[in-house]
Amino acid sequence: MKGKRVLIINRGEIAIRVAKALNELGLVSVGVWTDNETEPPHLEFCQEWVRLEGSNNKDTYLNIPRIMKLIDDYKIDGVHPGYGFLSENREFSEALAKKGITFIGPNPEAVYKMGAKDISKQIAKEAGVPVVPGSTGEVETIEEAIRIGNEIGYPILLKAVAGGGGKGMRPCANEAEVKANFAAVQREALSSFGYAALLVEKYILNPHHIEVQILADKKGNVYHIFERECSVQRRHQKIIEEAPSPFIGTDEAVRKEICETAVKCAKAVNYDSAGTVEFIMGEDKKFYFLEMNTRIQVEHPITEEITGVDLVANMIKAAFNQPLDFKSQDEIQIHGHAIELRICAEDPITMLPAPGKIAGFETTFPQGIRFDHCIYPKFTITPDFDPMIGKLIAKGFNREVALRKVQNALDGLVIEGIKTNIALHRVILNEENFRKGKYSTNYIGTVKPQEKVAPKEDLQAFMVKIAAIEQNGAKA
Amino acid sequence: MKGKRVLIINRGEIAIRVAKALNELGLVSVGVWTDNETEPPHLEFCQEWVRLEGSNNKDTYLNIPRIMKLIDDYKIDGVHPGYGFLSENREFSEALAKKGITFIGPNPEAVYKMGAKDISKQIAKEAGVPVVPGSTGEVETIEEAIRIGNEIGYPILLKAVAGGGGKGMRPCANEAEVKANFAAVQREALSSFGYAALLVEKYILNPHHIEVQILADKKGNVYHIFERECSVQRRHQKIIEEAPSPFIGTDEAVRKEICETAVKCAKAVNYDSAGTVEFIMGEDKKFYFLEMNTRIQVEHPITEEITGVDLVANMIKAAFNQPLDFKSQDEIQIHGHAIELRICAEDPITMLPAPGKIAGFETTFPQGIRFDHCIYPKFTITPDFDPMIGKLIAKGFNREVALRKVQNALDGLVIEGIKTNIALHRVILNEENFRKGKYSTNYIGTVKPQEKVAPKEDLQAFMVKIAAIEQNGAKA
Amino acid sequence: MRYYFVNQDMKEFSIDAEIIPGAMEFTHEGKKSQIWIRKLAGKNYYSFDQISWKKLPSLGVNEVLVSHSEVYKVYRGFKPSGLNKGGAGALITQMPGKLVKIFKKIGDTVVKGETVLILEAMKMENEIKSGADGTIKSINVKEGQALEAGFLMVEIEEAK
Amino acid sequence: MRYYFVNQDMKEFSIDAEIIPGAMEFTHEGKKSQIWIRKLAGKNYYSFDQISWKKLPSLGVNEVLVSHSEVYKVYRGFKPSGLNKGGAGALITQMPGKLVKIFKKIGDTVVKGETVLILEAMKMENEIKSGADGTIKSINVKEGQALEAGFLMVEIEEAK
Repeated sequence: MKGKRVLIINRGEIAIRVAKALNELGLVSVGVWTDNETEPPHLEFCQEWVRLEGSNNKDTYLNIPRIMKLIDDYKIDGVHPGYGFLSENREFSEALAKKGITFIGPNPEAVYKMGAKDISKQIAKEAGVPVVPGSTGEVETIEEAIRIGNEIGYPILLKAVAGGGGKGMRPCANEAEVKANFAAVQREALSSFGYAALLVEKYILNPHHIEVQILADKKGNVYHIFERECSVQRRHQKIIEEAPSPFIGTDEAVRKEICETAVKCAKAVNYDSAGTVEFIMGEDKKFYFLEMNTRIQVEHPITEEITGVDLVANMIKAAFNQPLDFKSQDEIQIHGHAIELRICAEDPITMLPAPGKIAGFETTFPQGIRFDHCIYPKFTITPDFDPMIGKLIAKGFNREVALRKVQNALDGLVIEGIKTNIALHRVILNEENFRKGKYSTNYIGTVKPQEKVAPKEDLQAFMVKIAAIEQNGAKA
Repeated sequence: MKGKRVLIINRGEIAIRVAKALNELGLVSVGVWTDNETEPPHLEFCQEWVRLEGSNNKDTYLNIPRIMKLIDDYKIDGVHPGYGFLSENREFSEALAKKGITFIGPNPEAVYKMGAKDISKQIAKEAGVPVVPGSTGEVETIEEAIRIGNEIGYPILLKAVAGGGGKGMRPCANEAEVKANFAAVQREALSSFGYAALLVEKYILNPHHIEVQILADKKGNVYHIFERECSVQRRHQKIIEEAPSPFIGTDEAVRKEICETAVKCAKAVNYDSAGTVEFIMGEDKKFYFLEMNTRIQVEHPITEEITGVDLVANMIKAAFNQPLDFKSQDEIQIHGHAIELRICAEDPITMLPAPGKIAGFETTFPQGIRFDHCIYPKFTITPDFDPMIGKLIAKGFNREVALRKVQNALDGLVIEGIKTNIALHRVILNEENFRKGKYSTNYIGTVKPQEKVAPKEDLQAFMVKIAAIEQNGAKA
Repeated sequence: MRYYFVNQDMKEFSIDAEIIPGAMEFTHEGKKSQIWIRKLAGKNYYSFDQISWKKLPSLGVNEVLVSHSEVYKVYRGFKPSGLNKGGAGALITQMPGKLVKIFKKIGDTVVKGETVLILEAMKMENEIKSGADGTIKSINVKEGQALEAGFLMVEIEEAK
Repeated sequence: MRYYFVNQDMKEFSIDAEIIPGAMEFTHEGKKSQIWIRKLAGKNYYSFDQISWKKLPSLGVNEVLVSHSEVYKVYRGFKPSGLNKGGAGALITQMPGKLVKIFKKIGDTVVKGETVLILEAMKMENEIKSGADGTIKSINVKEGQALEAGFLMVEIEEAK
């Protein structure tokens, strides 16, 4: 494995994380720069810098032919896709396989099977993994809806086949409500999507998004690296993650069950890399398979922090058919608690993206903080990429300590020149329900921490700036 | 505890470490600057900066009256001494106690008892803790030496009472050698120290310096936080530490025994803070009490890394009579492996101090590295203080991973303008015996890694500098 | 000396200040206050009492800072035009983006809240609505054009 | 252009170099080589092939760098006197310290290896010994004096 040349087809903090692991393992990390980002900060950690021509993602990070050419030109042995972009693209991983280039990720078959929602659900079912119960096909009549309701138990959700984004769906607590709502939802479906057909599925109250980290090698060994709680979301995107899950808490039986279920899913597709199985869990702690992400995930660090397993390094070892750092499931244990805050260039109240140029960046952190980021003074966040610019991660002896540390770290994280969600995180970390670990995916929508964000003191900041500028006798 | 004002009577990396913990716990960290260090880097982490008048340590960090005045002037509630300076000074801790100021360290009684070598040995003995066997007083005759030799078993060491620094001591493997050497050592003692009296004690071949971390509160709870191996030393000063000890390895019986023995020592003096019990361990894994350090130690981070216990934060909690992060010994477990390299401003070959001004400082570290330091570009290391300027700490899933990470980190640590022992560390990390974890306190003296330090490529460095200076069109 | 300041939300401040040794003395609504500046390890720190110090991330001001006609630094590419055209009839980009669609042409009438154009930013389409009833006076952009923040895209003549 | 360079151990180098766009071209013992410089996120990086890049900690040179009579930067407080007085008869401080004791006065004879004075540095006493047989020619220090590195403390007239 040593000396192999690996191309990182990604940018930002994940490109940095991958380059660190490659360097540490004695491989050659090759990073790319594009014409709309000629000095990307991730190159700081790459041993070699090559140009990926083009100035938008279609021509660069998503352009398979161009990437294949780079692979030829620079004698590349392997590719790490990071997350997003081509990380879960079957065509790409097959193209690499054909060339005999190592794809640092799962085999193309697994990418394909878990990529298609319907297929993955089917595989999960066959593997005996619970999926959200409901109608197998379209439901034409009220009677049928009621029949299914009685079968799977209330409450149920009436949902437009073509639905999405909250439109064309309505929960029903009993037969009467089904009778009352059925026609209305059909009309809504027709008007919103031009198609009236409905589905019926179990309605899960205050659901939790809980996922299990998987690490597998090419010899058929599949391990779980325990779970993550990712229920604090806005626009169906995570903004805070914790491990272990405070909702599962000390219920080791449920923890064991969900982790072993995840291993079942991975084995069903002969999984052979790092990946994540996502579940939805109800208040009754019953959980159902949602999907499997066949890539390294944004929130992988909290798992690394509580288990001590270097997921990225082991993912690389697996790809090159090297033994993992451990030989049995029992070697992996939870030790302490970790929390991750996603730092995004967005308005803390509207939570809408707010790109711009960073004017100032300073960190004053306590012990036990890890900050995976790609921020530096004068770095410009363009609208071309995801607004996430950093991940603030705290590890503590227990949840209370981790909370204390991440809160103090947040006070010591100063990013000037752009709007960020730091102020929103500050509110959440002080909010009673979150502190108690009592929150579901409805948290942002119902508790509405964004409404308690304090306006920043413009005038004082303004005075401090003037004082500094004048005392430095410079226009900065 | 929150809001208490704590004065840090120290500087450098430990002042930073303490300030971080104070801030995190909601206390007010008050740092000092002196007239021979008006802009010390540790103030970056202190909320308040106060002047400690004077330009040498006697007038500043060691001047109790002056410190007591600061405590009055700035309404200080507590003091953290760090290590060195007044950290183990009974007079100081008593002065604070008299004023009702919280000393963040053990009670004065414990400081005193463990401070005096003869008393501490006596206390250990009485507590049933093994000390190095030998003559209780001076040994006048060969016959007496032989009698003791037969009693405690050979090899023994003949040693001048006034001895030290290797002079006036000689090991004897049997009676014959005692007969042959006794007179000679007496002569040597007389000529070197003007006093011929000898002592006899057990001679321990290839000894290991192994110490156990203690954490205790004011309610009588004493916990051990496992051991550290500190056998890589030069001039009787540690330069590399690991936890857990590779020499004890998987011998859990010995680990349990030495850790519980340390707890015994601590309980014997009603210990109520963070501290360390040092032992010498022979090839037979028999160990003997050396001394107890009643302070936080330089190498505390490796213990924090493998156990997840924040020693400094808990030390502060204990001092203010707050509950520790844990309630029982079983909650504390070893998880992974950690290594610390002390980065010193010294010649890598002669290992002699080499102060100066730092011209450049850059770090490019892998994941899992912690660097406790007080370095910044243009920082001047003066001869007034210890040459240690940083501690490079790696945590890994196992020793192999920790070694891999610390080695990669060392390549990414660049300090220009002064000589450092980085090159020496590089040799040691590649040296076979160290890699195998097979080394005793004789390591530096016998393996002599310093002789394999490669000379740095002056000419190339010189060319790179010229290129950079000219390309930046500046004289830097 | 008087300083003027316009923040991200186009809110304007002004304050009087004088340089004193090691600090700046401000006068705001009759009250005087000092802010002290000290350098440590190459970074700037500020203090209100010379005992508590806080790190200052940068000297850069991300908004527009003007001191008696002298513009200090503009980080967010505000066009000066953006400064005095904050009215209901001025459609100004609040973030960099790409113009996707224009629904109106010069002379068209618009009612308050009516969508005039669509701006794509951070992979999302934002409908830019008119802040007033009136008629389109000027259109300074065309479809597909990339725009920085603070750019005056459309001006609307408000109906009296 | 020719550059001269004296390192910490008083070893001297010289090399010829020309500035070319984005790089510097060096000629050493007849061989030509280029070193490329590129800026990224405010830091300098150097490369020999424009593909592999390494971070450059600083532009500061900690030793003495001279380009055709122009001294660039001296970090370690070398006194120019220190440069050409590296002989066995010149006792030069190799690190900053405080002079504790002088055992000789001008005119005294010394033998090679004999301790001439004691310098305290980093809490340790260092015996500074004569590098040659001879007589004390000059003493430029007095007891208790603080000295920086590269200071010529004592000169010894070597015996022929």
